Amino acid sequence: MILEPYSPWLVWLLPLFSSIFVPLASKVGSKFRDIYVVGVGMFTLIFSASLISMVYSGRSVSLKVIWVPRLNIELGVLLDPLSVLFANIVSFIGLVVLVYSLSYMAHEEGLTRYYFFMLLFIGSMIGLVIANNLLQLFIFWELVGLCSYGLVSFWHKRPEAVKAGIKVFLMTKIGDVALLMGILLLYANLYSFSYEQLFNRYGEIAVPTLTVISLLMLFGSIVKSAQLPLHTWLYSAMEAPTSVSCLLHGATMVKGGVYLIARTHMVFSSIPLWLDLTAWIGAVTAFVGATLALQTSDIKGVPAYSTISQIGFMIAAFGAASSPKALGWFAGLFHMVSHAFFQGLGFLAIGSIIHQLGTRDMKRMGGLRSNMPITFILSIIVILSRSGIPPFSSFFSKGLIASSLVSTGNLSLILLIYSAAAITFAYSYRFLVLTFLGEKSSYLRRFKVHEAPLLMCISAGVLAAGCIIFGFFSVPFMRFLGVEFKFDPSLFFGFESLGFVGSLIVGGIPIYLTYQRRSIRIEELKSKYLLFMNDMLRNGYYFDWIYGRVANGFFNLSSLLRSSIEIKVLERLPYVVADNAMRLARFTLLNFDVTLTRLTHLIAEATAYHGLKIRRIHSGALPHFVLAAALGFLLLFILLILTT
Amino acid sequence: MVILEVNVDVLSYLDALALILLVTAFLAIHFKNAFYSIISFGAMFVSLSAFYFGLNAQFAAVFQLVVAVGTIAVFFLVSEVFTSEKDEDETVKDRILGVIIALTLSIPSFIIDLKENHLLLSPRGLSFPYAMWRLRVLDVIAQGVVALTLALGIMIILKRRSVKVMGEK
Amino acid sequence: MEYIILSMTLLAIGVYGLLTKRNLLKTLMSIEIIAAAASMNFVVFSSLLGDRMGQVFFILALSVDTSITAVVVALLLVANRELKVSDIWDLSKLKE
Amino acid sequence: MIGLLEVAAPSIILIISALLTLPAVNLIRRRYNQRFSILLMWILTPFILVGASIISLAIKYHGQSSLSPFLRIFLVSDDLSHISSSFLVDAVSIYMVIVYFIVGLISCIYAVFYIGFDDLSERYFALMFMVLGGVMAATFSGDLLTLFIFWEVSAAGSCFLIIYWKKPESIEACLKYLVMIIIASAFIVYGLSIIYGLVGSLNFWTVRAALASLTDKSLLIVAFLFVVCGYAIESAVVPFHMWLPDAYTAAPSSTSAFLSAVVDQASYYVFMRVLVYILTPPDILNWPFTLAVFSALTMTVGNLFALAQRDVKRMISYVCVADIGYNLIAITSVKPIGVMGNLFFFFVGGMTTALAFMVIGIINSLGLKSLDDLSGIGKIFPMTGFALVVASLSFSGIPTLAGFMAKYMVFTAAIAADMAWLAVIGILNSLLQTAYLVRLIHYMYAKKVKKRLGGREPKNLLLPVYLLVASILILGVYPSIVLEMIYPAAQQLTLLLSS
Repeated sequence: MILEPYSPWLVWLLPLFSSIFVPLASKVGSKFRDIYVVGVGMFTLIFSASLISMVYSGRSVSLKVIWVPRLNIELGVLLDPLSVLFANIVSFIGLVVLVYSLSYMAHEEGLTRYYFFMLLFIGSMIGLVIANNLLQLFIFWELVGLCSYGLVSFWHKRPEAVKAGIKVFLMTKIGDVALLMGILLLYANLYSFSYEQLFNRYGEIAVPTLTVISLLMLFGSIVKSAQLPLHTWLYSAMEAPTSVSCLLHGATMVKGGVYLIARTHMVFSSIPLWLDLTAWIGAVTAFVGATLALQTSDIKGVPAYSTISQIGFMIAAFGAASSPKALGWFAGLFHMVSHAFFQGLGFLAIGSIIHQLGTRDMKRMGGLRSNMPITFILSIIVILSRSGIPPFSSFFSKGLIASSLVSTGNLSLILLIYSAAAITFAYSYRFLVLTFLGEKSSYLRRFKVHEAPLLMCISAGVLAAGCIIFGFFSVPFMRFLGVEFKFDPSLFFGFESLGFVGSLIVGGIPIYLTYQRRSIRIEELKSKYLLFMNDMLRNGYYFDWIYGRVANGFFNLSSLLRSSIEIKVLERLPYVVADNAMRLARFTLLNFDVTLTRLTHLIAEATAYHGLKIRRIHSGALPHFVLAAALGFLLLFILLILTT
Repeated sequence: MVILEVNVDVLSYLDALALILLVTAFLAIHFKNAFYSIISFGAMFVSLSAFYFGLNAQFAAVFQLVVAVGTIAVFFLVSEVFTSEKDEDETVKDRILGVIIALTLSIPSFIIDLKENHLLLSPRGLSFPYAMWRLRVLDVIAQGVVALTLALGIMIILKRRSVKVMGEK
Repeated sequence: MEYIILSMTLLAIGVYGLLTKRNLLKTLMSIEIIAAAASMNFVVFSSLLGDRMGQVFFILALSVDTSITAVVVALLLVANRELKVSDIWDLSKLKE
Repeated sequence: MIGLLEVAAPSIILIISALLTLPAVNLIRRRYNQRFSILLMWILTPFILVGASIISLAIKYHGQSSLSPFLRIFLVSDDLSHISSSFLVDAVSIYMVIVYFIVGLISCIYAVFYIGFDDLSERYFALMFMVLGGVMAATFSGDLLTLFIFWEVSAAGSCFLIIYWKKPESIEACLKYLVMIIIASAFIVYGLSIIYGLVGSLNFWTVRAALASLTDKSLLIVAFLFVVCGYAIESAVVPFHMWLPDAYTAAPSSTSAFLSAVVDQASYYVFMRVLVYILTPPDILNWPFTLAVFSALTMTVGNLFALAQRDVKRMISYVCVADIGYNLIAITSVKPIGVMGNLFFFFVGGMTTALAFMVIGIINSLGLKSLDDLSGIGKIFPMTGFALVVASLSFSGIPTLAGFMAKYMVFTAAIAADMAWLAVIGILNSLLQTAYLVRLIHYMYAKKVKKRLGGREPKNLLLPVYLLVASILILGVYPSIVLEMIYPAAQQLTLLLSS
């Protein structure tokens, strides 16, 4: 094909560089900008589609140029089924979302910024998956984080949005740091970043070191993929426009972690600890995410927590695959694709609803079925597909996940996954009842609700088609990925997958009773029998609370350090150490149950008490500089003597 | 070490000078009265200069003396300004702390092994003017640049301010 | 060579003065003592090695320190005039 | 063959133009009605000359095919040469002079618009030239004492730049700075005097050769201790750093930018030069671990204190402190990759801190100081806000900005030197750095505007700011421009260590 020599590069360079020219296109006119943006998305899709033929049946091609010659930093692409699969998903969903945004975002301000970040994101996400070395992966990893930050705080006039943006950025940054450490440790052992070297030579690394590296990289992945325990950022990221949520936080960016796990599976699957941890994190997250989705009253919370939960399924599947390219590996990727379809669709459908209603509170909705028939049908498809009802794609992928988990024989994992599947149906059903079925709420009666614009319906419809038909392509898909195990169609209809369908009934009945029939009163249930559970769920298992405390503690520590280094240690400690210790001890004894916050207050009080004295012996006085320098001198001396 | 042996007979008076040096230095810091303090300080410089003479370093001695004269003159001039009415209410703790710090600074001197012979690369009998004006003329020029910089800058410090400052409303 | 100990003790006296004394005059004196002590070794070694070069180094090094001290004097005068400061501990408005 | 005059030419030009600046600026003030364009032309003229002389020097140096890449130029070329004053030209010093030139030029342009025609402004510009000349001469000097004296020129000159507006706090900060500098110089002189006692000379190469063959190391340890302490005070390693936040906060922003870009980087350079190139390779005196501890301390303390600041300028000052920590990582590695990382970091760190201080200068001139005051600035002054965002993202090491590549090289250097723990601390620190820099961005864009702000963005001040923004962006995407220059310099280290 004519594109072949260029498309591996253009597929990510085109959107990256086109993003710079979005402001220019905006200058010409908003129509032109729309055409420009969609055109770029289209070409990106063409390029990425042209890659498929190059890698069919598990071939892999590696191309590279030297970026920084003096540091041996290469810029390269690795074309193999895994990377091409992800690139196609990104460019496909990207194009769909771009078309969707034309209508969805039409009346917003700051569209230049929006499209700039969208194209930048598409470019860097494809760059992430197609990179042939870990450093390049990390660079794009950071860039997608930056795009996420920019897009989450797109409505920069809304304080929640900006706060959420910062939270998302900082929380994912924690994972990035772990990932960077892992990458650098790997580099310290192999003196190379490239996957090729890693795959060929990972045996040279001592097992403990490799374990540490694997855990660090796993941590980086699970943070990016919003897994326990750092999953809370994904819900905060829902402050973004829904189209952004669809692309970044539903279909693609959160799959970065999935990609990394799938990519490094070959190396790290030799480590039992890594496998176990992956499986457990995945299964527990699948369960916890599902329960969180059951509780939320925010309409975007459903797909957000659902994403957390579904990615948990994928990661659990990877953990269940004990050898490279085993069944679980394939199942995880299969589910990744079907998830991209149905979750993308889910977000788009919800976007249509929010677009029409202007609210995100599900309690104010209801009875939308008659007003938005197309959206209703789309939502039904989402729900059936998400819950894994045949013949939708997710039925096949979840079935495979179930069989791969069953093959590990770990009963608690299997139970977790099955109950997660049951709850999946429960929350999807609940969502349907609350929004589309039932009576119209008083809020909705006040104005007339229309169907979503045609463009939005079409782009959502494309994804719906994907949901329906993708499941039947499992055999070609398997061949495409080059997975080598004997394919057995009965796998899909064995005990494991049918067990899934069975579990759905278990999940569905209570919801039917509580929400549709209303034969069980929800308030009563909550206040009496499930009080504890309800509390836990409402507070999201207190994860955010804990992180808030940790972050607060850190800030407190830092201000404490400041006050203690500048005001306490350097000046007062030498002078009044005894006095102060006495005072502190007395205070602590008096208030035995003081929490950390209280303690900080106390120190502040104590400082204020001594304010008069302190004024004479300020920090910032020259003698303290000299004193600090003298102490430094001493430290230098001691260290030198010790090491020489 | 040759020079040291030649100086064996004068070693005692050098030691005495060193002792005087330390004592006067300490007293200069210690005296509360500014006048005594400056006198003691001057005595320190004189004994330092004498010490250099004793070490056969006439140029250094003269230079030290010149510096000392200038410094002491300046100190007499500014002593009026800097003497505060407040007494110094330094505590015992202050002093102990100071002594401890000062002691830690001098710890390195205890570990020095003094018996080592060291290499010497420069020839004996190098004349002072040659060394100064021929070999190190670059440093002398650099010295001049320092002085020039200070001359350029000192106006900034001494001139009273009249212009309003940017950034203050 | 014992004179290294001498110079180091002199240095320590200077630092001691800088740490504990509040009077600006004493601060100045301490600085002068530190400067004198620092360059002292040059002379000592020059004499021990019988090498005139050391005295040249001494003169160069000491004059740098002394000339910068002159700026400190000017600064202290200004501080005294404009900020009404006569105690080194009062010069500590800059802190967070 | 490169002669003495060619090496000294940049400094000579700068010093002479410093002297000429006094009457010239006066003339422009009186005769030409305080025209900025003429003032700017006057400031640029010496820079053109200096640039030409540096370029010719660089071409000559790289064009020659002599045996040793380390070019020693003695004042007296007989058998006494090793005790005479001397210059040293190698790829590192040429690179550094180019860095000072570029960054100094941009900060001088900024200073022209920022200081303007104050009643002492001719002295301000003259001192700027003086400091730059001193720094360049110090960079080329091949003798510890020459290095020390030229270094004092810039240290003394910068004190006048700090005190320029004579606000009460700047008098105080300047006094502290100066006293610390005197202590530092006393320490250095003390160390040098012991080295003189050991070797009998202060020439780099003589000292190096003699120290390598030393049998008893106790005196060397003392000398090392004092010299390192002295230079640590000058380059603000924690816990010797306390003067730096005060001085940079109290100084006019143009001074802060200039000092952080030129003098700070030069002090790191001197630190590196003295430690790595002269004072003993690590196999004679095992100093890397000691300094690694200080490096970790410096990063952590700098970042923690920055986290706790409310005043933005003070916050950036603490970022400067943290920067020396990152630089120290590379210095302690004693590897060519470390030297490369260092040299790249000198350039990038200087540019980024200068950029931050310049932007803060603009913000301060609008009457805003604390983090709270910055609320909503990004929306009112988009150009200024964007520049600060670029600076903060570059500080926190976001890829495609120059800061990422600099940090990457520094961390790989630590790993190459088997100090992975230091790299880990460094990476954790950059997380910390991201936290407070994102908070800064948060304030700029998320918060509501506190007070009504008059005034517009000063366009002429934005010119140097955007020069820096552009170069940070370009260097982030295509670092090879600078790395090509650095590479030969770094390779010379292996020559040095093997000999």
